[in-house]
Amino acid sequence: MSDRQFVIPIGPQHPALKEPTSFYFTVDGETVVDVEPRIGYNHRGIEKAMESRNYIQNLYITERVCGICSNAHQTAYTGAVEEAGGIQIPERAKYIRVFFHELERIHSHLLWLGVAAHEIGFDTMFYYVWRDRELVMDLLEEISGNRVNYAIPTVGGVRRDLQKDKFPKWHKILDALAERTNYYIKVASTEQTILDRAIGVGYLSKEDMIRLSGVGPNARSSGVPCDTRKTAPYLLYDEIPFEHIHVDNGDVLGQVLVRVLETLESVKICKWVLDHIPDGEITTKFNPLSKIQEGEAAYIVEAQRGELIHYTISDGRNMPYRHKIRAPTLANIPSVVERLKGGYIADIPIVLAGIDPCFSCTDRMAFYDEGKDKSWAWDGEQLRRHGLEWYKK
Amino acid sequence: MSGLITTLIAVLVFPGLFFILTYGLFAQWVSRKAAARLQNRQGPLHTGWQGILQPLADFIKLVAKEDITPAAANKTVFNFTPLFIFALPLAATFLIPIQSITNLWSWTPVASFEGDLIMVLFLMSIVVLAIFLAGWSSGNLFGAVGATRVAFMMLAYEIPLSLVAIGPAILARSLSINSIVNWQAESVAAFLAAPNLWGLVTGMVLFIGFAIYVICLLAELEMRPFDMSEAETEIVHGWQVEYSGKKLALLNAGHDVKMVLAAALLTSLFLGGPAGPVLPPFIWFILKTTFCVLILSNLSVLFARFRIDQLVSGAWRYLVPLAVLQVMAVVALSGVI
Amino acid sequence: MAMERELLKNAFRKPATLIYPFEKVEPPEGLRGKHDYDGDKCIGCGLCARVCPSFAITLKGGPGPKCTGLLVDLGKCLFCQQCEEVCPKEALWLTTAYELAVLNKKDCILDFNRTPPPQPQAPPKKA
Amino acid sequence: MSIEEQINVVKDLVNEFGEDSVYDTKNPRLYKAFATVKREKLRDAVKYLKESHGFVHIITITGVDMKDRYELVYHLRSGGFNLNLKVPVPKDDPKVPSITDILNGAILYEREVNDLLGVFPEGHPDPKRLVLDYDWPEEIHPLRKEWDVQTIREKVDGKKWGKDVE
Repeated sequence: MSDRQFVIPIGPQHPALKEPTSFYFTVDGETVVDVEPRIGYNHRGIEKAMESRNYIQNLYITERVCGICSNAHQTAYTGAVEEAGGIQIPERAKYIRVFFHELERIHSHLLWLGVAAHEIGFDTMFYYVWRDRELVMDLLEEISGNRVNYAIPTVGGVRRDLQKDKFPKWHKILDALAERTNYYIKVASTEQTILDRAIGVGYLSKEDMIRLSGVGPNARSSGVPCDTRKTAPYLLYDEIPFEHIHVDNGDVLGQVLVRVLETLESVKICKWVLDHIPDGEITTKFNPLSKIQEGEAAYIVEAQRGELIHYTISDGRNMPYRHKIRAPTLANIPSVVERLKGGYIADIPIVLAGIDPCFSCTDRMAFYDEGKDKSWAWDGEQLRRHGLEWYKK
Repeated sequence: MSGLITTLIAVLVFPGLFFILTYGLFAQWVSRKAAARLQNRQGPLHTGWQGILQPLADFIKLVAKEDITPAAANKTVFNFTPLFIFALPLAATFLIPIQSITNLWSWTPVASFEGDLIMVLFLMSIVVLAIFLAGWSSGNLFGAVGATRVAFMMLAYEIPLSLVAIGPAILARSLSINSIVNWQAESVAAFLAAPNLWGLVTGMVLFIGFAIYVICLLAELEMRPFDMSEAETEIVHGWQVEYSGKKLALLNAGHDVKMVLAAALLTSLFLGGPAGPVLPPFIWFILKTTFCVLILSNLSVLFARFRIDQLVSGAWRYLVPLAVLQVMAVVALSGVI
Repeated sequence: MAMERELLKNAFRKPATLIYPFEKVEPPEGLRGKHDYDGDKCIGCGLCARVCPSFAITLKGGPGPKCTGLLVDLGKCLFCQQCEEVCPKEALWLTTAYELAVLNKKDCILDFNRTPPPQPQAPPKKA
Repeated sequence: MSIEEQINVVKDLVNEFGEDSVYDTKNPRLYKAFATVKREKLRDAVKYLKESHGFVHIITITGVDMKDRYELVYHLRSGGFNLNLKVPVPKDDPKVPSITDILNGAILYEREVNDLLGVFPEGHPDPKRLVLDYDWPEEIHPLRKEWDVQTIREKVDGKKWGKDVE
C-alpha cells in the first residue's frame, strides 16, 4: 500500500449501508483501488434451525429471511416443498401467489428507488417515492393483514382469498401506481443531477457479468436476459403477457431503468391476474404435523433482487432433512466488487445500493444467532486492532 | 457618552449580536419548514407555533449534551476552531447596513468604511480555512476526507463569488456596502421616475450576477447540491463528525449566522438592502433576506448531490467564464451610466 | 430542475405525514394484531400451543379439563394467525389492535382465563 | 429449450464421460435435471458443459451431510435449464477440486461450503472464512449432522441453551 492510500471501512454500522455487512475500501485520494467484502454479521443459522422444525413452522422462518422479499422466499419454499412432496395446489391459489409476488416486487422496487435517490443525496425524490409506495403497502395490508410479512402462501395453497367486490378499487390503486411510476421515469431520465451521478458510474460489461454469474436487475442492467419468469416460467408466468426487461447501459442508470420499467410490468401483471382469476378452492388442507414423502426439489423463483433458489431434501419425516437457500445478493457480490473498483468514494453508496443489497438474505447459512454480542465485541476489537495497524503504516 | 451607548446597543442588541442570532435561528426554521412543505411533509411542529422554537430547542439541547474531544484529535485546534467558525461570520454581519438606532428611517451599518466589501469576502474565506482545520484536527478518517473536500470546494466557488460581488461595487463606484445600497436606492428611484433602456440592461446583467452568486452561496453554505463535505451517505457527517455538545451547538449557530450573512449580502448587493418605500428599513431587510433564504432552501431541495470533482470542473468550465463575462459587461455598462 | 412543478404543487397541499398521536390511521379489518380469547368456547386442547412457530402460547394448569386458561407472550408472538386457524372452537382470534408498546416486559404477556366449567354440585346432602 | 433437448443434454454428458462416472440421471420435469458425477471427473464435466452446452451460470453449491458421505450439489443453469450435479465426497478426506477458474461466480459458494461443511476447495484463490465468525473454533462445521444446536452453543459460548433460558 503506497503511503498515499488509506483504508476506509464502510459498514457494518454506516448510514449509507443500512445492511449488516462491511466493505474495506483501499482508496488512493478519492478513487477506490481495492475492495474486500466481509459478510456474515447478520448470520442466523436459518438452515440449521429449519432442520429442527416442521414444514409449517419453517414457513415463518423463510418469511423472515429478509424483510422486503419475504413473499418471494415463501413462494420458493412452498414451491420446493410441494414439488418434493408431490402436492398439487388449486388453480386459484396460483393466481393469488402470482398477485402477491408481483405486488411485493412493486413495493420492493419503489423502496429501492427511494433509497437510491437518498444515496445520491436526492432526499426530495426519496420522500415522494416512499409517499407513493404507501399505496401498495396499504393494499397489501388490507388483503394480508400485515405490511411486510404477508404469510399468504402456505404448503398446499394460499391462506387468504381475494374478495371480488374490491377488484375495481384495486384496479384504481394499480392505475395510480402506474401513473406515479411513469412520472418517476420522466424525472429519473431528465433530472440532470441524477444523470450526472448515474451515467457511467459503476459500469460492468455484459461479458464480465456473465463471467461473475450476476443475477436479477443487476445483471439485466448489463444486458444479460436472465429473468427466471421468462427463461424458466414457474406458477403462471408462461401464460401471462409481459415483457422481458433488460437494457445495455451497464451502469447505475441502467439499474434504475430496469427496476422502474419492471415495476410497470408488475402493475400490468397484477391487473391481468385480477381480470383472469378463476373461482374455486384456495388451499388443499395440509395438516401441520403430516409428513412429506421422500424426495428432493430445487425451485427457482425470480425474487426482486434476482434468481432465488430453494433446494430441499425430504426424507419422509415431517421436518426437512436439508434445506438450502441461496439469496440473490450473494450472487451479486462478486459483480459489485468489480463495479466498485476504479470509482470514487462518493459513488460507493450508490454503486452498492445499485444491486439493492439485502444481506440479511445472504447471511443465513451457519449457526450464530444469540452470539450477536460476542461478534459485537469482535467488531470493536477487530476495528481497534485495524486502527492500530493503520496508524503504524 | 451617548455615542458610546448607542454603538454599544447597536453592537450588542439591535442590529448586532442579539438580533442576528435570533434572526439566524428564525432563518433556520424558515429553511427547514420550507424544505419540509416542498417535500410534502410537516417539518418541525411541537415547539412553539408551528415549531418556530425548534432551532432554539436544538441549540439548548446540544449545549446540555456531553462534549467529547477524541483522543486522536489535535486538542487545541479541535477546541478553538468552532469559536472561529461562529465569530467570523458574526463579525462580518456588523458591516451589513440594516437599521440605524438613532433615526427610524435610515440605515447605517454598525461599522462602515471604504472597502468593507473586501473585508466581508475575506472573513468568509477565513471561515473556510477554520472549517478545514476543524475537520483535519478531528483525527477521524471521515473528518479528514470532509476537510479536504471543503478545501476543494473553496477552489471552485471562491473566484466566481468574489468576481460577481465586485459587479455592483463597480457600478456604485465604491467598495463600501453602505454606499452600494445608497446607490441602488437612488438608481432604482431614478429608474422608476424615467425608465430608460440602459437601466433595463443593467438590471439584466445584475440578475445574471445574482444567479451566479446564489449558486456560489449554495456551495459556500454547503447546502444540498454541493453538500459533499458533509455527505451523510458517504462520509457520515463530513468534517463535523467528531463534534458534539457545546462545540456542535456553536457550529450549528455558526452555520445559521453564515446563512444570514449570505442572505444579507445577497440583498445588500443585488436587491437594494434595507431600502424600501413604506416600511422601516429593518422590516424590508427581514422580508428580503427571508425571501433569499426561501430561494436557497427551494434550490437545495430540488437537486441531488454533485460529486466533488463535478463541482470543481463544473465551476471552472462554466461559472468562472460566466462570472468574468458578467464583470466585463458591468465594466462596459459603468462607462455608460 | 425536473421536479420543480411537482414541488410547488405539493407545497400548498396537505402534508402526507400524519401527526401520529393526535391523528391516527384507521387499520383495515383484516389486520393481525393483539389476541382476544373467549373463555367459554375454549376446551383446553392445546392445539394452538403446539402449532405456534415461536412457542409463544403456553397453557395454564396443564392440557385438557385441568386447563384454566392461556398465556400468550406477545414478545415472542409472530402474529401469523396460525393459532386462530387451527383452533377447533374459534376461542382465540387476532383483533386489529396494533398499539402493543409496553413499559416493562411482564406486561406483554396476555393472561386469558377460561371460565371454569360448572362444578358438578356436591349431591344435595340428605337432610 | 424443449424437454427433448434437455434430455439429450444429459445423454450427451453421460456418453461423454461414460456410465461409471456420470450415473443416476433424472429429468423430473421441464427445466430440471439431476445427475451424479464422480469427484475426479467434476472439473472436466463442468468445462464440457460450459463449452458445449452453454452452462455459464452457477446458481450455487449446496453441501449436504448424507449419513455415510458428504455430497456437494452444483446447481448450474444454461438459459432456463437447471442441471444439478451431485458430487459424493468421502467423509475421511473432505476435499473437492475448485471450479472457480472455470466459473468465476463460484468463488464465494466454495468458501461458504468450506465454512459450513468443511469440504476444502483445492485451488481456490483465497479460501478464507466467509460467513462464520472471526474466532469460530476450527473443528466445528455447523451443517454436519453430528453437531446439533445445543452442543454447538455450549462449545462456542459455554452457556446452557434451552427453550426457557431467557
